[in-house]
Amino acid sequence: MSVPGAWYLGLAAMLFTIGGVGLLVRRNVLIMFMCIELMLNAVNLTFVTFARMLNDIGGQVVVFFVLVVAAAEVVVGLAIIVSIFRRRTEATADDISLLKG
Amino acid sequence: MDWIVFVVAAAAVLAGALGVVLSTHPVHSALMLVLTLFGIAVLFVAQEAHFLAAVQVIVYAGAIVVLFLFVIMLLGIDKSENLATERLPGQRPIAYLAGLGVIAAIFLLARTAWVSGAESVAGAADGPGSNVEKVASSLFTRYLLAFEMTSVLLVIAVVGAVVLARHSPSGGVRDAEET
Amino acid sequence: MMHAVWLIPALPLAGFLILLATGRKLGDPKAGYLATAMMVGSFIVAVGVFFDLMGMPGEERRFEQDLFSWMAVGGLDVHVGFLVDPLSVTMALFVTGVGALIHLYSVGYMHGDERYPTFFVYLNLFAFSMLMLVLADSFLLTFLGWEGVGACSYFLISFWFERPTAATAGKKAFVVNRVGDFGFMLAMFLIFATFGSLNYVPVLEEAGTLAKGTASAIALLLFVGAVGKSAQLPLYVWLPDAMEGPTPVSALIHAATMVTAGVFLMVRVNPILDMAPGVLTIIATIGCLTAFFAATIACAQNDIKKVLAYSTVSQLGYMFLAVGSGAYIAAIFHMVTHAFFKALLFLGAGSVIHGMHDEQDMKRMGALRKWMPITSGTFIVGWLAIAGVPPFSGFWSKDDILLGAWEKNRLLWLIGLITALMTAYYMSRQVFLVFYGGERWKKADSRTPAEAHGEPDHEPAATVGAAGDHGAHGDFKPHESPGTMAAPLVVLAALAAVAGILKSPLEHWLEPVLAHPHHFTSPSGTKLGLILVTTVAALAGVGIAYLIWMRRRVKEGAVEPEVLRRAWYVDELYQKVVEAPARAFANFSAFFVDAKVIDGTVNGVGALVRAGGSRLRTVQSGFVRNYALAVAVGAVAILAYAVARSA
Amino acid sequence: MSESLPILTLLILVPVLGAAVVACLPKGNEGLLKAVGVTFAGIALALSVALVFDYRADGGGFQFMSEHVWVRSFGISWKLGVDGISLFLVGLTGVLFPLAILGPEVHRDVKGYVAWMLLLEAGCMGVFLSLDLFLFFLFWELVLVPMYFLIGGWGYDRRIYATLKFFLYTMVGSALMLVGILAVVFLHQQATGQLTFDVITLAEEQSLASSTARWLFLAFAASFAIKVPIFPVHTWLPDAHTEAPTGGSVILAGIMLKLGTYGFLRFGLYMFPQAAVDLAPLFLTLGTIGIIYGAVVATMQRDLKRLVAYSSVAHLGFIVLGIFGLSQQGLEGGVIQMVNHGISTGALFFLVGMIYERRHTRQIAELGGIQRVAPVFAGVFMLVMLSSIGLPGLNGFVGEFLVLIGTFVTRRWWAVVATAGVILAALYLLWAYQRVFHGRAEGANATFPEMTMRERAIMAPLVALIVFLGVYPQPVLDRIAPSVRELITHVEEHSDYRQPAVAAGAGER
Repeated sequence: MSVPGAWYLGLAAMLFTIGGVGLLVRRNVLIMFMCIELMLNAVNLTFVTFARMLNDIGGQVVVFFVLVVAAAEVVVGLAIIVSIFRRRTEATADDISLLKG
Repeated sequence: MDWIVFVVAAAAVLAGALGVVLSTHPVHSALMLVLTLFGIAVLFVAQEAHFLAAVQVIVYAGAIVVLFLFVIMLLGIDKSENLATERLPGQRPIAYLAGLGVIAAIFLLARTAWVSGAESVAGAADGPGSNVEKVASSLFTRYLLAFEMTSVLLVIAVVGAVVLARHSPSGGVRDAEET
Repeated sequence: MMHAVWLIPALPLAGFLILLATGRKLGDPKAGYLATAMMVGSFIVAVGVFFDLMGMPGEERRFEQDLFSWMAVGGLDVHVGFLVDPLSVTMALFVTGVGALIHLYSVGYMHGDERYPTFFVYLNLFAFSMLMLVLADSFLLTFLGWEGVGACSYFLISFWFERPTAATAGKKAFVVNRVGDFGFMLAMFLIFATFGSLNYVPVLEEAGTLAKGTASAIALLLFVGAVGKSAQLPLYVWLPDAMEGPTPVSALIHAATMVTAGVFLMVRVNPILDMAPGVLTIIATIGCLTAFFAATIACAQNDIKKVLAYSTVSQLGYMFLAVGSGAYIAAIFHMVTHAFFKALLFLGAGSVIHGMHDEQDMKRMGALRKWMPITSGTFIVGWLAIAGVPPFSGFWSKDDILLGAWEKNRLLWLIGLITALMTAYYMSRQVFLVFYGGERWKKADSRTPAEAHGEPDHEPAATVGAAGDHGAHGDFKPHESPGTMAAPLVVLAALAAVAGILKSPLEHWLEPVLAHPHHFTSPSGTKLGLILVTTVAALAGVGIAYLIWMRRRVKEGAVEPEVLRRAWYVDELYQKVVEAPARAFANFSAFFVDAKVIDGTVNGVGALVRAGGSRLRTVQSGFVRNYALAVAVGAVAILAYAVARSA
Repeated sequence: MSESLPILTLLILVPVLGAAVVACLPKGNEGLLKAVGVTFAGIALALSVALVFDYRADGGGFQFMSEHVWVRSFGISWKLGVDGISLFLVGLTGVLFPLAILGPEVHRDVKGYVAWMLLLEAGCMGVFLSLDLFLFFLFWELVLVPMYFLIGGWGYDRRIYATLKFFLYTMVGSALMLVGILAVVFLHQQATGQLTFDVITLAEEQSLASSTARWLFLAFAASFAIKVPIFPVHTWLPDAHTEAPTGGSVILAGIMLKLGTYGFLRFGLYMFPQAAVDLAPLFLTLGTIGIIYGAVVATMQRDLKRLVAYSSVAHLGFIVLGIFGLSQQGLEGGVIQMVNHGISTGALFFLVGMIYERRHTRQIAELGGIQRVAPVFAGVFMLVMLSSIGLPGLNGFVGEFLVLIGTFVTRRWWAVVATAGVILAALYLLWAYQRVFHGRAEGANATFPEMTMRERAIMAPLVALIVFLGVYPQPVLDRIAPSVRELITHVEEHSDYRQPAVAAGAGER
């Protein structure tokens, strides 16, 4: 007897929440990024679980796309961080507020 | 057996996640992230998503986390962060509340049923043939356009990263002085 | 000749256009002679038309000439065309005749003025408009002339526009006239709504079918127009101020022709008036009161032209009294005789002013008889005519009016009689002050401010130059005017003296124009008695003036109370009651309602958006984590909504 | 003019082409730029004059129709046509633009000025000629942009404020109208199954419920009312007029205000007859208030240009009165008043512009005695002013009188009140004239230069039109009449309104 999908989904929800809260709480840009990865993984887990529960390969394909997008996002995001840090020796998310209205 | 795998993997995932969020040092966070990613990969295997499990390990643990570490080391921002202070008023309590709210809402919504969708819309996941084969056939038929688009996206991301990260020669004197 | 009727207004129009184009090249005095020639030509055509009309049988004396369609829209069909009948020909004759004389006079009077050609441009344009007014075949075309003469009057009053008083007087004349035009326009609208036409012939022929209410409304509205143009109570205030214009203008426009347009209009629409007896009474009352009221003011004026101006208002009141009494022919008759003697008096006054080097204060004249024989002689003829001394023309016409008033209402007659006495008095006062007595101009400048009331400005001072200086007193000699000015005086004096003989021809001549010819019904004994009473009143007026101003039996101040000198404070009253509140209201509208309320609302909406934005911008803290938090809260909210729905 | 020549399309395309050509020319050569601009505007003028002469006076209806399917699936087409109502507005557009390009001194960037002017001309032509709601809306909005740049780029001190106000005001109206247009089209589709933006079809089939039609009419009317402008949405006008460059003011007053009144006729009365009849008292009242209020407020203005702007509010009130008076005279008067106001007020703005070029002030208090030093200038100003006052024999009177007499027949008391505005017009203009031209010329006024030959050349056609249309308006009236009659018949067919026999004339019933 395999583990019911609900357990996986519950786990994914908790993982997502931890990632989300982490994103809101942490100031280090890199760690915030990692939290986003956590959230993405939670979603991925959900998709895979649904794919199994609904017997649908589409869920797994979507995860594939999410992986691609996540990779692209990390590449660009880290490039941005690099270029920010080139100007400032130290920077947290709170130090950057140029868009203040 | 399944249960044991699930429990262990779930524990690893949650521990890793908490580790990412709670570590003051970015390097620690990155390493804890690896733990989580491996746990997820295990869970993928447990759910017969072999291909994705492999990609998960290769791309995430192999590439992305390395990239993180690389940036941390390269820029020398491996300093600890003081988690005791919070400059934005109300940020933390509201964040915790929001987290609680999300999880509570999800569980409340799932009281009746976790799944309510139609079955096998994009093709069956079981039946004969390997998992890789099924993902591949779906990817190259039904999702071909999207797949091709991802290649464009990746190229753009690469070009973008190069443009952003390089020392711009046209950027002028200041960039040149910094190097 | 009849078909050449279009030439009557066309000639002055041609003169206007030619002078407009080449006036400056022609210059002084050729431009004046050209304008005069046009008027003479016009007069000759008018005479020709008159004889043609005479040649027709009595009842058929009507000729219509249609030139072109002006405004034909739906049921409205207005053409530019002329209606030639005894009334319009009479008007055209005296307008062109008196007009030509005054043009000629102006050649001399305006000599030396910097804007000499311009003056004749305006004068010819005026003649054109006035002729359109009288010859028009429709209310609307009359209105064209009506407005045209108003505009020319404006140009000419403010001819010496560098004087603020002249500019203001011109504007006042135009605006006050516009109040009257308001009535005229509404009358036209009502006529169109009732008859479906604005042409005189169909409207007047159908006037007998009018309901009394409609007839009264039309008549009253037209009378409002006439009140404005003919300077009756309460809209007379512009006419005394109009004396700021050059004296020939006062003579032509503000005595002989334009101001009588209202009377002409009333006579023209007599079939409508006959349907509205109530309005006739109103007209008679207003006319009578105006006559009396203006006469009282004239008794205390020192400015030689102001006296004549108030006298004109008063005489116009007489004409309206006649109209209101149903004695239309008497009104026209008085209009004609008045045109002669009042034009004569004005031109004479102009001659005096000219000879006295732009002095207008009668208290600083005197004994001019010696120095200006032609002027004084002709002026005296005019005086006797206006005073109503037999057998001069004014006697005959005024007598008819008083007879009409007697038959209408005894009270009106009494007021008219008193007015006749006062007319004789103030005109005699003027003659005595100007032409008799001592040579007061020789005295040192002893005027007190009170005496200087009226217009201290001197005629063409601004333009003629040094001649108008105060300093000229004491060491100069008054001189007689040149021939171009004297000749019209003589002609007009002759006409003023003998125009009384026109009385009975005019009655027969004009009868076809009237829907209900009015015949005096009083027994001949009464008529004779009235004539006697009138004559006695006139002579009494002269006598009183003689006692006061020749014999100096009474102190000047006693017969010139301040209230009369200041014209019953009517201008001040208008200033307080109309102008000041209107100005306050306009200011309120412009700078409070428009700027603050309406525009303020608009800008307020803008300011509200702006203020809201500046409040809202603080939400944009710029901190990424804040935005993320907002997203999270939003997500929770959406989830909460989903939970609530599923529950 | 051959039948096959698409003259209406050319009227729109020639200025567009001109704008494109001017945009391609080099910046520096001002003479060349103006010459090219005037050439294209002149071609448009020639075309519009040809149009006026070719128009069949007895025909009525839409003539010179030109129709090409544009977006078939939405029923949108390039449909142009001219009738007696738009004919002379097209003519007026043709006349005023060359003058506005040539007339005033352009103090900077001639190229931009000329190009925007030509584009504006195309937009105005387009509005007057469009018979397709979509096309109409396109041009309606197109007109805004050049005007925005003309005021913003070549205006005076407070131009930014003025442009913003002008733009926002108009956009509010446009937004409402866009909703109205879409609602009309889709409701018509629901009712008949046919999706079309064609004005004639929509007007003839009258598929709307009466309460719906009333709301939609109000949506259109809001836009038109702002453009006219009708009290109380007029306050953009004085600011825009005052801050606009001379050419801009001329076009703004001469043509753009007419877009609103024209809209009322073509899209208000024609498409929503019953609603227009039902709501006529509202607009009559607003128009009458505008007449009196505009005049009262004008009296107190200290800035000559503002005064003329407020006089426009009063004059446009007459047009609104004529339109909603719904009689043959009133409507024809309204149409001819649109043309006349364009000429007179256009001329007044030219003159005020000339004063500004000489004295660099528009404050009435700083001027005075100009008639002594510049009699010809004063004479022309006087003539134009008298036309604006409505002196019979000049053009202003014709429209005013017809509007009033027509309205009197159908809506008596509004006409009575409006007639009082005639008195006020004399008051504020004469007072202004007195302060500017009468009195002694002192200081800088004493050297006020007389009109130059170029300025006389600019004013000459306007003065000629003022006199001609005052003395002999009949040819114009004859061409307007059939279309107006058709419009009134259309309104009578689709509403409970009946025109009194007096106004229609006995022969025509």
